Amino acid sequence: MRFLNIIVVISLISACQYQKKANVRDDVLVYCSEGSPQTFNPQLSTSGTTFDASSRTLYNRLVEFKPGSTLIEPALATHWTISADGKEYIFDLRTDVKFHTTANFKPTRPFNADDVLFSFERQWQKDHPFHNTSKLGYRYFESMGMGGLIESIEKISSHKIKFRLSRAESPFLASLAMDFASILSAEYAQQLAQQNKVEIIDSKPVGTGPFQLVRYQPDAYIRYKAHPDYWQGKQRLNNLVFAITPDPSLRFARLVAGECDVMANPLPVHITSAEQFQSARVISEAGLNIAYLSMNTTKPPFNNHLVRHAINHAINKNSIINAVYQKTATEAKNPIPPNMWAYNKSIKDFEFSPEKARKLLSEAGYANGFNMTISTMSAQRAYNPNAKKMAELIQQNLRDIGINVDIETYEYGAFLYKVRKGEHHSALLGWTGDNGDPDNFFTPLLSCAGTMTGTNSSFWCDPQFNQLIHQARSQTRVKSRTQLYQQAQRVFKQASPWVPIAHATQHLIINPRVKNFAIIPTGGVYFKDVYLENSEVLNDE
Amino acid sequence: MNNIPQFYQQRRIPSSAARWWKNFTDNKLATSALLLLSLIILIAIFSPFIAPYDPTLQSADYLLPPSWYEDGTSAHIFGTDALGRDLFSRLAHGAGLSLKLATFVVAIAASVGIFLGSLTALSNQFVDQITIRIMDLVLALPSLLLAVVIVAIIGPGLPNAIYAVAIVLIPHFVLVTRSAIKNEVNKEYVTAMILDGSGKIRLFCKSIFPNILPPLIVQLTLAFSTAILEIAALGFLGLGAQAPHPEWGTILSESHNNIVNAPWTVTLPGLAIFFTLLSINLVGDGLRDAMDLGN
Amino acid sequence: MSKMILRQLLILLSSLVILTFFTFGLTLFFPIESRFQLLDTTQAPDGLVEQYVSYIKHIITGDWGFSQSRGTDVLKEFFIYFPATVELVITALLLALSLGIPLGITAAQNKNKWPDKLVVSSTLVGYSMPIFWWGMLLVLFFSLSLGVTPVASRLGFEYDIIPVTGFMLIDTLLSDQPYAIEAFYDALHHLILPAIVLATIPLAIFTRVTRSAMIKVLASDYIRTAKAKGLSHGRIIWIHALRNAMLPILTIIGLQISVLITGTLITETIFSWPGVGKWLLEAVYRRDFVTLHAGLLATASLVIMINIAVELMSFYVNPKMRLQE
Amino acid sequence: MQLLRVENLSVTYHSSSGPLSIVERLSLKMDEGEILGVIGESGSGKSVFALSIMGLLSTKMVMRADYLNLDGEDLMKMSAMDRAVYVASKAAIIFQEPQASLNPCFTVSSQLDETLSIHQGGTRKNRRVRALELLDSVGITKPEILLKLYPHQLSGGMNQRVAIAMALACKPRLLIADEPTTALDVTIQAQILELLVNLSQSEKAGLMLITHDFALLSENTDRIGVIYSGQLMEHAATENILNSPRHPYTRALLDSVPQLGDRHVKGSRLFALQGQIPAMDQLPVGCRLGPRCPKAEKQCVNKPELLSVENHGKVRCHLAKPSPTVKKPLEQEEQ
Repeated sequence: MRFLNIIVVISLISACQYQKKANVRDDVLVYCSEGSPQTFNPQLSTSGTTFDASSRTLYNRLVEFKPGSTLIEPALATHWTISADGKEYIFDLRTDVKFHTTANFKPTRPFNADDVLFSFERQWQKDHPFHNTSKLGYRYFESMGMGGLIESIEKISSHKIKFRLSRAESPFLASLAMDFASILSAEYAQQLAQQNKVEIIDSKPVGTGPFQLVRYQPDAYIRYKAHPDYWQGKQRLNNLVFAITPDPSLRFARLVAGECDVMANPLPVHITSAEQFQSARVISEAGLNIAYLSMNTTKPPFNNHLVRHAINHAINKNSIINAVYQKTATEAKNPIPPNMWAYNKSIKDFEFSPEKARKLLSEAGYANGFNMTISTMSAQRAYNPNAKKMAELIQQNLRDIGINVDIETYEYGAFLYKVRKGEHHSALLGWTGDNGDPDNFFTPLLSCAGTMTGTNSSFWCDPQFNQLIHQARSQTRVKSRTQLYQQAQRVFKQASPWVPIAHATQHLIINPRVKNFAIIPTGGVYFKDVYLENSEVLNDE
Repeated sequence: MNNIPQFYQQRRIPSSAARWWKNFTDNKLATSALLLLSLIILIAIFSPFIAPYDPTLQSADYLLPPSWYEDGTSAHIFGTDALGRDLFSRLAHGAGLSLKLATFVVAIAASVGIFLGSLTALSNQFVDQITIRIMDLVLALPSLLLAVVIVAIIGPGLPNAIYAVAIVLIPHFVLVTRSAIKNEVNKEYVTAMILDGSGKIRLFCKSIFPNILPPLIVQLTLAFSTAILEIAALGFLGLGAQAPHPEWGTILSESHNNIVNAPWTVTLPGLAIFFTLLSINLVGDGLRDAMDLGN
Repeated sequence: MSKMILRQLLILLSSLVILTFFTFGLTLFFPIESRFQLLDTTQAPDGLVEQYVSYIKHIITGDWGFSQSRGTDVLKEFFIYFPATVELVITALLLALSLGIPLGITAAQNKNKWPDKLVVSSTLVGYSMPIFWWGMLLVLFFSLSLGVTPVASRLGFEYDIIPVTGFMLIDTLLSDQPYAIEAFYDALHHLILPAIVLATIPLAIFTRVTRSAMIKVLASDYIRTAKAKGLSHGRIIWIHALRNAMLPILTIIGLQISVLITGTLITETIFSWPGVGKWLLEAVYRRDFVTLHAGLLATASLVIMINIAVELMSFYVNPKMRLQE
Repeated sequence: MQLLRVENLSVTYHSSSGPLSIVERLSLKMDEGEILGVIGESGSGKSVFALSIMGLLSTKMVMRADYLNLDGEDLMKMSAMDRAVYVASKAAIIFQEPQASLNPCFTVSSQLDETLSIHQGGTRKNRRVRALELLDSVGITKPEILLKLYPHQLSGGMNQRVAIAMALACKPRLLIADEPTTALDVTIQAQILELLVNLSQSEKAGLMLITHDFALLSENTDRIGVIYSGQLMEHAATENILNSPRHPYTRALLDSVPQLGDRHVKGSRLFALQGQIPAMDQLPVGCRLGPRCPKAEKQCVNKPELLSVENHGKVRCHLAKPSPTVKKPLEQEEQ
């Protein structure tokens, strides 16, 4: 009893204290993010969490995606010219861009071609002094094949730079808008090299972006403030904090309690219950993604396309969309989402029919079923809010046609590692497009090259399909590319190395005081131009 | 000497087991805890018959509230979880699973621990000291951390979690057995038996073992509740039983996501764990008092 | 006295050596890449003995390897997370002691009467509490329903406090921000629920141990002597009895340290508390064995050191033990 | 002048199976400077009686009395608080285990000083002088050294001396010694006893000497009370008790004392009472000694009263009247 009294007293005291701080809180936007970034250098990572915390807040690129679309617009480059053979890109750079002034660095000059040169050479040249400062490696740059694609980078003048490619490649410009192409300060690197402190270049970042880093406590928070000399003008929002909260229910609880203003990756159940709370507002946007069950075609019985068809027939996508996505997704039949221009509407999906599935199985010689394993990840992704739950539903569907399913759950990193090495039997995977080009789905996920790097998790290498997507990549006209991709989707359906399951709608839950916030179809969270309305939703505590 | 008339009452001395039982049943709290525990054990044993549904059977009625809520139905007394599985069936099967696992864990830990403990107590000073140092060290390691590390190495999953928890529990048994035996060995009746020429094994089985039984019984109940708690904790952290096993900790961690909109999916499994642990601890406490140990 | 300190140091040293045997044994089960970080070369030396020597060299020189997922020095990382855990553990320990000792004393004084029965049954309730569930209940009730406590973390994110010591309560006071005091209260406020959750089991145990120790002490002749001398009740309980009951309490504090650290794994997860427990669990999920190894070795050594410290303290508290040596 | 008068003092123990009477309607008197011996087997309730006078009973025991007068004030009329203070200033008690009756966590100096500061106050320096005096008076030769030591560093006899010194610190009118020598070596026993007797005479304080051993009482006490199973069985002047015990229990106790030297009869056997003192929840009907009494008769199933016997004192036995002459020793009857 005494115990309770003390709690109540302390709570009351602090509750009074709580009211006072509203004015401090008015100037801070808190984003409950899903994890700690690996680093503050987007060149070193492939994770969206890292990009949210680095490239999207701290840095700019030569060109960037227009917010809310996959169109390219000028950023640090004012304009560019492409040579007739498609191999030479010349960029004119802005002259009025200032880097962040931090405790470690005071810039003496504005952004120029040296910074561009530094940012790319660091990733590209293995003997660059900064190439080996981090143990993480330049995975995105390498997996995009940029090393082989770029032939030379040449500084023409202080604000003019030329990229020369080894071949014509239409998605190159879109690649430069991607996170790994963020521009770092060459002057900062030089200073650090003089002070023998090169190792802090990736943990104490200096960029040109709308926000600059104030403080980072791993697994706790990242604190940013508006870049006072931002080239597009200082942000209205003065303080931005990423509250690192890996547990989705905790994120939701914090949003409901008013501790967060924006919540990353809400669960479907949160979206349905958000309306009860006045501090929560759901915003949605069709996502550029797919969730699928990938069958490892190098392992029996998935080397038999009849078995793969049978499994396609056996899985009830509708019930998955109801239970896992709580109706916030659409059924998938192709490997790319319907909001992409190359989508083939005419393809007919396998209907849900356990009888047909059983028939196909006995045709394939598995009348008595077989044992299989589904690998899943414990982490929640934008395309799949609960892979474990999805696996359990599939387990039940397949039990009906006599297939016995074991589920193995791994942490995200361990899961990817296993899948890349092809150790899985089947796996629940997904993909979010990062540049809006169909090639961004087909090449990594289904090409023969993808079987080498492991991003093609079915290890399905079909010469005809591979030829089609290769042709589509070197074309520049959208119409002929569309035809090639639609043809490829038919080949894909015939072979069915996957069970395409769903295209998730992207959701975020925000506090109504957050204004001008939009979801980007390519994923990720951008706080540029977002601001807080100082009407007090919080005061009713 | 018997010339005194026996019209006075004589004091009867009951057997020690009968005395423990009487002491135990005198303690009303412990007795009711024993009843509750028996009920839980019965539910656990008969869960396949009691549970109205298959614990992994999914239905379209997900997150149905319990029957005493306004929109609950009597078809699912405790409601359903996020996959539409009947919560009561899952908890009942979970009782079976938890108790079975805990029994298994305690059986491993106790047999290894008692064996090692006896060996240590009866061996020479050097071996004894070394064992004690090692056991003290293992005890100093935070138990869950140790279990987590073991699970991390051999991989998550139910069997591995069980081994981890069993390993963590062994030192307690070693120490209790050892100190109880050491205590007994120094007593004079044992010296007397040795002087009488009893063999080591006979001495151990006939006279020492029965006397170290009380502390061991208490340690068993303690270990049992620890085992249930640690298995549930590992399940909660996603390192123990994996879905769709109806293990209590796993159920809790799955329902954690629904804490805001379906609080019963959190409160009910928690209550199940809590009452099981409480009844075991009460019974253990009652036993300790009845056998006059500890305090 | 010095002989005894020497003896304890010897025990400490031997315990640490056994610990390294143990952790070295564990590394044998690690994946090769993680393991080689703790050995001299990328090729394992031939025999186990050579490997152990190389391992020990790494441990002593503080080269505990780099996190596989973040590329940072794990020992440095440990000390980033460490203060948060210490702050939480100390608060919980103080909470448990400051409530447990008076409750235990009250119970002992009223042995077998209703206050005693109430206290004893409450300790059983506390002892049986699955803290992962208890934490969720508290959050559900105090944070979400009543809105009187924060949901998680160490400080409201609106406050920008420079981490000097890593202890939030100290750092907020050291801060020169205009809202420093406000932030201090906020930090206290954030400590309440996690500390309660973490303190629950130790509180139950401290109460029980205090109670039984006090019952024993209160029945002793020297307490009767003290009463016969006409000492005041407070002086008898708090000076004469408690001083003697302190020894078992101290011993149990030593043992509870490891219980508290176990508790931090769960508490820090529930409350998103950026401490060692959460760091380690995340390392498990990431299968980051180097981090895991560092965490286990560092925490275990600390627990051992604390136990030795408690041992030394109990020598101080109990003159009998002090002089027997 | 009367120092202590106890009328019908009873102590009840509230066990889980109901109340038990531990001391039953016990009445006693002591004069100033008188030395009273209280004798009984272990478990007879003699210590509980002593504790009840001091107000030191455990919370489960309840004491009632018609009258409990200590140095002119009736304790039963005082509040618990006042009583504790008053008793502490008038009476002191010494326990059986000298080691256990001193707090092991504090030095002799701090424990003595604490007592002195309550009863006398004064400066620290004065108290120290007084402490040295006290230690000197109990026969400690180097009190300065002893002050710095902890109880466990002292021998049993030394500890008991310290305990006595501490008891004397309040200048008590009544000193109760509850088996003060039982735990000590035989040679020390005599010293301590002598010390107690001398001190009681020099300080003019009453001394209640509680023991189970007649040998200790015979030479030192003025009067003796015999307690069995919570009841006073016989209460009379020492010489009367020793020469003509009226109660079979008293006689049994006397006969169980070995006789040495001249008084020893060769080949004689010591007498021992059969059985054990009855448990408090299994008291026999009638006389409590009944089942063990060598002389039990049918009438012993009725409760005997404590009655005065002329020229002797008080006796609780059906067989005590009329006053018998000294009989031949019991052991011969046995054979």
